[in-house]
Amino acid sequence: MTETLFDVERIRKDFPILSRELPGGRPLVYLDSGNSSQKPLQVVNAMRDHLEHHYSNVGRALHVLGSESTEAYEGARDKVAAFIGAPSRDEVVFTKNASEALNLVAYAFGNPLAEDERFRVRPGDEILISEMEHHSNIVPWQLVAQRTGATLRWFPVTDEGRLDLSGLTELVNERTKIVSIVHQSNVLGTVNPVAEVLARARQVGAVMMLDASQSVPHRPVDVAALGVDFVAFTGHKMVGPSGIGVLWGRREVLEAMPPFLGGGEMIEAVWMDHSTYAPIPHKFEAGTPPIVEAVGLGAAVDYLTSVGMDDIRRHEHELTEYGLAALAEVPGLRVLGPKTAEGRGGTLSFTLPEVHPHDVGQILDDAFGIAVRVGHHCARPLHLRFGIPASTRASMYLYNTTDEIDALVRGLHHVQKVFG
Amino acid sequence: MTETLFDVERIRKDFPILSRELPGGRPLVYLDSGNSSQKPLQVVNAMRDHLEHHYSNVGRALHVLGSESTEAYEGARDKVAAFIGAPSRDEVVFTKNASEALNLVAYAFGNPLAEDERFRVRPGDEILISEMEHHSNIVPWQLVAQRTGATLRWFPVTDEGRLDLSGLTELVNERTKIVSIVHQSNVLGTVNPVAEVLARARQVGAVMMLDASQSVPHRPVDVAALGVDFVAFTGHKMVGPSGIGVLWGRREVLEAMPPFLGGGEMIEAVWMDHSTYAPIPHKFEAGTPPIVEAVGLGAAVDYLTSVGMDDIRRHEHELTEYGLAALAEVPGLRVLGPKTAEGRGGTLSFTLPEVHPHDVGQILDDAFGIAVRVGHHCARPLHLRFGIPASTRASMYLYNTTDEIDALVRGLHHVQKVFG
Amino acid sequence: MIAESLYQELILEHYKHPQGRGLREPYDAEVHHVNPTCGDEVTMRVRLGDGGKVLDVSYDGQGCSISQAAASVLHELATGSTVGDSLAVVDEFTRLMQGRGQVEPDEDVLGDAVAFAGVAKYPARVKCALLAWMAFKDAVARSSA
Amino acid sequence: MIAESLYQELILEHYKHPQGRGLREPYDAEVHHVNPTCGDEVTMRVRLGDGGKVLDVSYDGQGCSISQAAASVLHELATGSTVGDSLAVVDEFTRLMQGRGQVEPDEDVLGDAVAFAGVAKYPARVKCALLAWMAFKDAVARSSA
Ligand SMILES: Cc1ncc(COP(=O)(O)O)c(C=O)c1O
Ligand SMILES: Cc1ncc(COP(=O)(O)O)c(C=O)c1O
Repeated sequence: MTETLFDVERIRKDFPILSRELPGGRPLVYLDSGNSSQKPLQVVNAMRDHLEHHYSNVGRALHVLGSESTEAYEGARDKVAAFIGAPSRDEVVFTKNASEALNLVAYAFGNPLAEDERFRVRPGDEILISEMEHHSNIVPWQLVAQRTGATLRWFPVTDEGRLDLSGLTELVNERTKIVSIVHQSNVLGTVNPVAEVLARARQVGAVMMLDASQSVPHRPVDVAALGVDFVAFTGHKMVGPSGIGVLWGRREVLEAMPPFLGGGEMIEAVWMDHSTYAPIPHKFEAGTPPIVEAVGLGAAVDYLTSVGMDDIRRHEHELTEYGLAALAEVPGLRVLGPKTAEGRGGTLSFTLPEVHPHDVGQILDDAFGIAVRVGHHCARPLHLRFGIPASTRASMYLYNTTDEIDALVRGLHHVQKVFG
Repeated sequence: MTETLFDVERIRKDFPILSRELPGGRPLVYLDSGNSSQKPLQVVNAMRDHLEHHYSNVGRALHVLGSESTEAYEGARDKVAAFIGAPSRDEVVFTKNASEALNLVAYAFGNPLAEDERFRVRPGDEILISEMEHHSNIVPWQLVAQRTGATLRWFPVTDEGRLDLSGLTELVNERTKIVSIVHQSNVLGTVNPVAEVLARARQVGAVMMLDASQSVPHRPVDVAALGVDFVAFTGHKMVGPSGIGVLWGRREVLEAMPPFLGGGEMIEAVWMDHSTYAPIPHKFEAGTPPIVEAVGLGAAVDYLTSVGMDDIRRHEHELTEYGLAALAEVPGLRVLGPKTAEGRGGTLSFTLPEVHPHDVGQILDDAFGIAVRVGHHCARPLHLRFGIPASTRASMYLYNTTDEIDALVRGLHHVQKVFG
Repeated sequence: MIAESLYQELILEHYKHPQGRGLREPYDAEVHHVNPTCGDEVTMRVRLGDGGKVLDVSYDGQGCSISQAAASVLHELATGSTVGDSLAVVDEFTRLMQGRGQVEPDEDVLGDAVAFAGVAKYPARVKCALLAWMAFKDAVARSSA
Repeated sequence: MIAESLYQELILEHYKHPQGRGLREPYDAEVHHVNPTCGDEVTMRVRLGDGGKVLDVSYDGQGCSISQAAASVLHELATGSTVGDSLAVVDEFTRLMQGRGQVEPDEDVLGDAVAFAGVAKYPARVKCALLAWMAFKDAVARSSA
């Protein structure tokens, strides 16, 4: 067992799936929260209660159920806004996932309907990302570049898995329209230095976005303190439901953007030949939103807050220290990313000599019920950078224990025996 | 009570919310299913069970939970495909709602990345919709027209609320790139004649899309028999959860389209400077999909199938006949759309002389717990066409009864007394 | 019935017999406000005199009983009052409407407008009640500018 | 342990000691197949002789034990066989792999390849097992064309 104050056993009781027995009598050791987290009963019950007693469409309905659903939906927005320190609730846009949030912003760039100079893109203009991005923060920008003739550039990654900022002043230059980088890497665990990059982006007038899919669930994130223009994250990685993500954007910047999806609820008034649009956040929420999912996300935020984001970070930090030390004992095992727990989260990706990650994952699962992720974790370019096709990733969350790390290490020894 | 075979009382027991008591001891009379439908326990329980016992991310995970979730998610696709008679399961794309499905297709047109001539749009090219569309099938096309310089045109609506096809040959012409119309109007109830429009679209080589948000929930829909290129609908109107919609498209057409949202899961391989894309349907499903919502939608489809779509249609047809006759007794009440139940669904929109719809809806709700929708129902141009700012809409589904229609009529009499 | 808390007799009276309705000359400023989500609209004219006196508030519009009655009540309260006093009433009315039913109205300030207290419990209707009042505030600002 | 149904001794043997690995000359066709989702890849050459005889199947690649062992087993089964017979084995192997664990394998046709039966229960791994076999089918088609 780990530490003193953080009662991980009590937390585990909130997550019914963690005590599930897998076929063959295996206990579940869930080390795949970087992929998607499990959900506490508080979230599941909030969703069920809403569906059974309060559900209807939001915004448009005057009746009792309509008001209850609207209050629950907009109440979830208040909760999310408070959770990330948003200066205004109107700056919180609900999307279907982090990927949609990233695409929503990407589609503003080079959009013929963009009136604000910051979103106009001409051939030769530049978009800057990094080599450690998730595909969801790469492909949208490739598509913008292909649509507009802009040039996609990227920060390299150092051998120890940090952002290589040595070329900062050249990479962020007068042609740069947007810098979009990951806050915490989903492979390396690396937490990136935002302030330094932002300062340079501000110098050249570029917009800056953070993919915070892996930071918001795991550490206190204050968007105002970060000072960037956009932050994207996703419900299912923060003990919330699937089907909902969040784009936070500074009011002024969101207001300067053209609409993205058109349809019901994002309009002010519609004529056959033109329309005017609703104020933010609704301008970016076309159609019936993920109502029950927002209710679930609101409950997730309440849950995380009640446990305490500082405590969650501390717990994961301890697990990371423990895990890095434990993995170091496995012969030949090579950890990707920082070798110490400083400036990194609880995402432990690694390779084993002579054993393909698919085989590692399969045996861990089959023999011990240990769920890890294997492959490139939607970060293929980063794997190419390290010269490997794939890796095995154990990723931790508030409900994980040092016992589970011990089980992982035992499992890896077994893998080596099988392939020895 | 209505008819003989259809056991509406048994059905109502499946929907816990229908027996809820509203504040002040009012029973709930839910006549707002056109806005969003209620959910049976079968759907709520399927979602809860998945969250409590099987949840994880899909596609990417090799472990037990990953396989279970992937099977459940892809199994839902099989169910939806079978439900709408899709020639192939790969033609079923999960979106967040019908609006996203419509926008997904709209963004293919005039997209600089579109290689197929059908999706190239030049100034002067035409996009054809109708005056009875939901905003979600208007605004996306206005945006395409504004981005590309194409001209947006529309079928007018006749006084009795039918599509006016008198100008068909001129409206659908060699410049027409796409015809996108509603299958069943969410205001008028009108079911539109697809074959006639499609035949003309085929003559000129235009693509054709149906907004089936209001037909798929209420009558058997066979996309292959319809013969169009795209069909969009939405989970929350068909006893399924919020947060999920469906785009069905003919394989060949979907394959010819450029990708829409970029990110994880929609790729085949990613390098920093370019990517290749996954085959359909995954090409259009960027990021973590609405997993639990798909499970819920699968359960919804099972539920509707077990009741029988033909029986549901028949039940609603009877309610429509009953409702049209009952409303005709309210002094001065004017029904929008067809005055008989032929070729129309159970959506009864109307105006009362001298009483604003907001007041109608408010009193129905306050005094009797009757939930109807008031306003323009996201079809403002259609209301402008009829010279009214708003209307009151009672919309019915499988769980509604003639008793509820009687309650509505009593409520309307009361409204008239208050404002008399 | 709950409805009674919203549809006070006084509101229905004003709706059925609106006071001071119709656009009149002369005026210092005219504004047109719309609630796009429900189509309610109001055109509002104000005529100011010496010492910040409100000489006339004339209006026309269409909408639900709440929005129309609110315009009528506003006309009664503001006409003959001063800019300062009438804006104080607008502020108190706004506070009441946005109070989600939690605000205790100041009857001395509000007069007849207190009949709208029940509206505050219906977030969707608050905009209806405020439409004419916001238009008035806007028109006064323009006249004085 | 369940793992044993997937990681048969024979599969591990072939993985650790692959048969016929390495690209050889001469050949009639070479193909390169990739499983982009996991990065597994194989380069496959076939050399055909008179009477549809498969003279050599040579290959190189990288990937998990399943994909590598499958290539090795394929080499053993196909080399020295005929195009007709080897394609029959490919078909039976494909049927087994896509059978979701419900298909009874025909041992007479499959020989050693029957050791992969357990893979069919793991949809995510079926592609690994099939990679080399699909490449072989492709290469044969191109040689004969
Ligand atoms: C005809 C029609 N089309 C489109 C939509 C939009 O569906 P959604 O809100 O799920 O995007 C609706 C419902 O709101 C509708 O009735
Ligand atoms: C760093 C990062 N960015 C973006 C995403 C995409 O999130 P989603 O799949 O919810 O769109 C993920 C997770 O998959 C991630 O880890």
